[in-house]
Amino acid sequence: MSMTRSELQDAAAKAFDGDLPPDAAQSWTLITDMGWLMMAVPEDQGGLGLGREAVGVIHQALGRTLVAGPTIAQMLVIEALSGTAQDELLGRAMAGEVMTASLADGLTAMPDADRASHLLFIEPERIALLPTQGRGLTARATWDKTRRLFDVDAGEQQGIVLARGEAAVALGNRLSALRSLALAADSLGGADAALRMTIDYLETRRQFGRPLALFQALKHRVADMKTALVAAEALFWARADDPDADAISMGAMKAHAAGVYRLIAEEAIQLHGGIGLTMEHPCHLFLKRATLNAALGGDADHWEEAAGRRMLAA
Amino acid sequence: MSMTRSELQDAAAKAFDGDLPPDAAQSWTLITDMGWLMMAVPEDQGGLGLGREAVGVIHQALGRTLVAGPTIAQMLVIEALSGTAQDELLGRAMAGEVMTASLADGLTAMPDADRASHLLFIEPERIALLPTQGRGLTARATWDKTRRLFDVDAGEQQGIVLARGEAAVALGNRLSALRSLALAADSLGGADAALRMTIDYLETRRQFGRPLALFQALKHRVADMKTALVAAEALFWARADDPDADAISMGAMKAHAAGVYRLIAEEAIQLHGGIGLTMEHPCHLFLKRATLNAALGGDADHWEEAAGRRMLAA
Amino acid sequence: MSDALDGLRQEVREWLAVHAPKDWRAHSTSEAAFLAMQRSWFATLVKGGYAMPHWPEGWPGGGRSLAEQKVIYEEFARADTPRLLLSFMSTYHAASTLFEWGSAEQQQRYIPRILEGEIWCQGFSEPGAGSDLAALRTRAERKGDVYVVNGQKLWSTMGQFADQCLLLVRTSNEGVKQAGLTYLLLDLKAPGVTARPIHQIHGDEEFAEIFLDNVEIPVANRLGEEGQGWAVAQSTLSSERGLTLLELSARMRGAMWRIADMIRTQRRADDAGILRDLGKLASKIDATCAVADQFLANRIAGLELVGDASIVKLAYSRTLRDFTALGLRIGGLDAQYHAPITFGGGMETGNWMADFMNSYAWTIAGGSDEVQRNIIAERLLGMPREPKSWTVKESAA
Amino acid sequence: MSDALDGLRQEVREWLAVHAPKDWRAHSTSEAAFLAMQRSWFATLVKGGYAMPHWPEGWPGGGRSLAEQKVIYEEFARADTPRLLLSFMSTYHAASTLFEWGSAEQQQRYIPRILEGEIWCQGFSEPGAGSDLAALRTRAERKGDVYVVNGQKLWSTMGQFADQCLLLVRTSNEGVKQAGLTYLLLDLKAPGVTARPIHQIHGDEEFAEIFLDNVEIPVANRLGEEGQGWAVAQSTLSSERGLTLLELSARMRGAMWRIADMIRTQRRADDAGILRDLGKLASKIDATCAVADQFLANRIAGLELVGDASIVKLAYSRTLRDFTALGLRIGGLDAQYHAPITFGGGMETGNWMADFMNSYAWTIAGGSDEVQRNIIAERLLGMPREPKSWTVKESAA
Repeated sequence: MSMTRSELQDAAAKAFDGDLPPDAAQSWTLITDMGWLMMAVPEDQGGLGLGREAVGVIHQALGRTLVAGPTIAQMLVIEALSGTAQDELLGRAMAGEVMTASLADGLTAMPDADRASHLLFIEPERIALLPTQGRGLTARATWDKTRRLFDVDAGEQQGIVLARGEAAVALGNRLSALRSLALAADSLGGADAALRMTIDYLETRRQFGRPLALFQALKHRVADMKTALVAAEALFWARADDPDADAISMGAMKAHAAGVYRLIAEEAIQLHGGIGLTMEHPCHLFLKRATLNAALGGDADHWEEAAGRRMLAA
Repeated sequence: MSMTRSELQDAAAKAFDGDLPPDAAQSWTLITDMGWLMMAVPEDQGGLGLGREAVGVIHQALGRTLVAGPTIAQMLVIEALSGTAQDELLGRAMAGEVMTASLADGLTAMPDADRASHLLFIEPERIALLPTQGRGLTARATWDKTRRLFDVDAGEQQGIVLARGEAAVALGNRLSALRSLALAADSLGGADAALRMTIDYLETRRQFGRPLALFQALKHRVADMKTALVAAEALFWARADDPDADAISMGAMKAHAAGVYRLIAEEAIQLHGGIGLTMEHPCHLFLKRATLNAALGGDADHWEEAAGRRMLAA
Repeated sequence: MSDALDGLRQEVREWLAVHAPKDWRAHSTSEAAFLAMQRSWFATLVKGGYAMPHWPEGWPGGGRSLAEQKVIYEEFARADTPRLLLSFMSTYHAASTLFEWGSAEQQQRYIPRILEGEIWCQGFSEPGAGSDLAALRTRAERKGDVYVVNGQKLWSTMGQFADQCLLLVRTSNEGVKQAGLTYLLLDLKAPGVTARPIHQIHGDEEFAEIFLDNVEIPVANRLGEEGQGWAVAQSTLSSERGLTLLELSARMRGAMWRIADMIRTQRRADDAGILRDLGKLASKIDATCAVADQFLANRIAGLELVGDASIVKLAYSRTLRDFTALGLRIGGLDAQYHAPITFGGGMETGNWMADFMNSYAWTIAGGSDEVQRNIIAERLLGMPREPKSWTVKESAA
Repeated sequence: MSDALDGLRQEVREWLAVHAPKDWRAHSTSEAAFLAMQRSWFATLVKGGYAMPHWPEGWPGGGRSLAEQKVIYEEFARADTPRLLLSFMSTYHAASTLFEWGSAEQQQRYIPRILEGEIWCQGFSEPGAGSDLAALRTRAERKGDVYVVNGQKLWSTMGQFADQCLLLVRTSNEGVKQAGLTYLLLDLKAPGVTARPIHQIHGDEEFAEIFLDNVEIPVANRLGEEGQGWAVAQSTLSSERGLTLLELSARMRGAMWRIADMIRTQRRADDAGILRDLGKLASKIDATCAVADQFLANRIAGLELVGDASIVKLAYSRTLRDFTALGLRIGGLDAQYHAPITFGGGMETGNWMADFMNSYAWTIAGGSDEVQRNIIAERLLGMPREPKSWTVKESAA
């Protein structure tokens, strides 16, 4: 498994190593061409059967270079379809036909809904795939310009019901866990990139006659960031590898990862000084994606409370 | 007023400048001899009429050198008596006859109850001064050895009722505010002393061939402590000077001051390194008094919640 | 407080009741509207005599004590009037420096035009010389009666709207770095000057970068002697004397209702954790107000110590971060949706993500938090200074 | 996980079901009881073959792979057995150093006595040389067949109960500081040795200071050559290989019920703020467990980088502080009342003020958090090293 992970990581790193962020359309083509959308899907469903391992590696890579697009939502749709007999739709989704899902609740915060053929509608007792056509869309621009979110009008509920009742509850929990896993991976990739960028800057930039990297107060802050990042990465893989990790434990892990992302993105701005305050430097892109990741899919207040409550119930 | 404050401060600083902590019995004699117990009492009641100003200066001085003894409790009794016609009892209390009061709730956490002639019993609708004689006492040793707390059995409730009903509520709030003010002053005095001690240590102690005070990471932490302390001191005097500051605003201020004390006392241990972990160095005395001050008279959880709730009600 | 101050407070309050602009935030959604409002409010203040209370006796509106200025600031913060952002540098930095270093001729030339609304900016920072001003490299060569200036300036507040610039340049590379600096007054309409707004991460453009390409500045426009620029710059930097932070802290305290409102709207008023975080923040803001107040009181009493100003700035910047971060947290996903910023709306507009990002301007600009910590440790507490030069030897370990 | 490891896990579990001491904390209220329990539990482990899984093949109980050791540690943590505090230095630090640097004669002399319960301690730290070991000053002069040693050692874990000591001394002041160090094995019953417990702020005495007054140590008791002490000490310091932090993190995770119980008892289970703080702490502890686990996995796979160990230690020490601080906070005034400590009870006994103070031992001893941050920044991340010497010039500013 460790080999698989590092092989996957090498391939993913090579795919995105240019602009920050890379062009959205080209990125989508690359993601589908490389088969990333089918990696997590079981082999008997036409996928590569790499599961959470692949989800982790892929979204870390996308987060690292701030790739735009609806990959997380698409993977949620694919996950929802892969347990059903909807092979044809699953095939189209894995091939890159955009289908979207909420990164928040109900029919809100759906990435790229304007170019999606379908959307996943998750209700407590029913999960359905609805066609997008004919529905009213409201663009909800975020500060993070690498995401394009939409709220969608309910309109006709006609569509394909993928699960009902208890099965819907179970699928809903699985989707929630997957969403948290993907957002956490994106966060850790971004945190890693922002930290590297900051260390490079400190080593290059001179002030008061020496590189900033020689100032011990800054070095200690970098060391704290690195420690927080390494620990969050270890927690990420421990949860990814744990078949019993459910929506709450994944949610708490995502809150932890997004918190570390935000810490590092904030410190990146502060340690870059003036240039970090300007649009011309990519620092702010990390901060905006970090705060959005923290707010999507349930924020830290939500998940930490849930985790604490469960611990008391135990 | 500013002159009064600095005159008071000079006198207080001269009184305690030796051992850490000074002998408890000698300290009590000094405190009574200097008339500190009567300073806050209005002039027409036989006091010096220096009010909260005096309370602030005195308890900062006591906190700075970790003076042992029941001064805070004694001042509560004196405050409770000074609004009444109990001139004889008030005179005895101002002269140093120990009378105690709870630093927590009901009949718990009463300093030096074993040598007190009376104790103040604060109930929601009734505040009374009860004789101590004949009551069962349970010593409750704290980690902070500069305080000697006792729980007292209720026993006979016979005593002098100082206030009932609404008057008791008003007096109770005044006593709560005074207790918070005194604990905050004690905290800020201790924080100042612990910070000075730490700076001295960093300037003296050498490691890796230079004084610790030259390491920028440590200097920045010292600067943060100093900033927190100066701001907490400013808040303290603003509240002390504000006649409208009631139990909640004093409580929130005390929580803030005790938090800064604890931050500085914790950092003092860490920055002293190994020696800070041993009984032979006074560092730990500050940490123990800081955590006890934080827990007495309502902790931060209690007061911050109350302050937040009131802000929402406004 | 003295009766005279009480009287002034009453007078200001009455004047504000008549003249303070209402609903100005709602109208400040474009740069043009912001500029128009700033200009008209400044003109009103000049007429009322409240624009320049800090100017010396004899100049219009001047001669007020620091204690009187404090009263005026407090009342303006209380009435939530627009802050004088556009003319702040003119009335404080430019005027104070001219009063201290300008010749009578220079004062007569520039000061009246400030009253008429001429806008000044400051040209100190450079790429590569942010917190380390002594290292600046914009070069001025004297040729006869003019200096010919080449270089680039950064972080010039409102520089793109300004008419004049307080310019710090290098005239020599000899000796200690500070000794080679000279202070010039630059007309921004001069040939070779280009001012471009800097796009900030939250969408505002309150700073500019200024490019100087063979710009000629008459020697008559120099303040102080050649090589005296460092000293002149110190008086520019200390010109606002702590009033700004007093005002900003009070405004932050006044804006806490924005967070309280969100909590109520979201029905989280029974969430003990949120209540505590709110209560804790309130204490921290109150402490910041108190420390700014005490700083000014000490200044009035002549008790200010070197480094005290750094404590106030650091306390404010950290607290502003906490304030905007709590707003951002409670704002949740809603705060992540982009909303147009309020130009000149201050640091706490309730557009939380914008406010949060804007708070970085305070922890970075005007001497970063890191620089303030150095000053507090070294100058106020007397800890040893960061060595100016060091020899790096590899450790054997 | 391989079948062999599963088999081992099963075997350990079964053995523990029979042999693990029950209710040992309740009986560990005195030092004497603690020592007796430690000795008897060690003897049981030696008999069971689980005391020295890390020893080389051929020595009793030895020859286990790191993966097998990990399984054994996990099962012991799970069964909440007493940690082997008294014999930890003997079985790890002393034994590993002897295996690497000792002659066959030295190994035969010392190793069997370790199995019989001889206790070792470490004499490295000194007053004035805590985190900076190279600066140590305890002096050894060679006189014929013996070294005559004078000086003082500090922070020697359980030194007051030990029989032998791993002693690092200075034999020369020439050249770089590290080159003048020599490594000796000291019999603590030798004339001139005084070991005194250090009174810790929470009441425990797990460390000693050792005074050396003209103590004679035979040259035959030297490990490595004269001047090679620094290298020998490195193998002592790296002997436990990450197992301790794996165990301690797991034990902290296992002790979270203590906080949960307090919350229930205080009826604060509906306090959203407390719930969140608990949930947040749980994630942090889980992350610490995961990073310790990953560190060991990397070590097993030969992928460890310089500085990785510092990350694990820093993550653990900060998390332990958070854990004990939350306990202290929820404990409230009750936690401020003094309660007798549990000797050898670990870092999380539920005596919160004691546990909180004890957590400082982790942020200070064994390389303080500050030293770990230096190592992470400089060695793992390759940032420039703190200069070994520098020239302080006064700044002109």
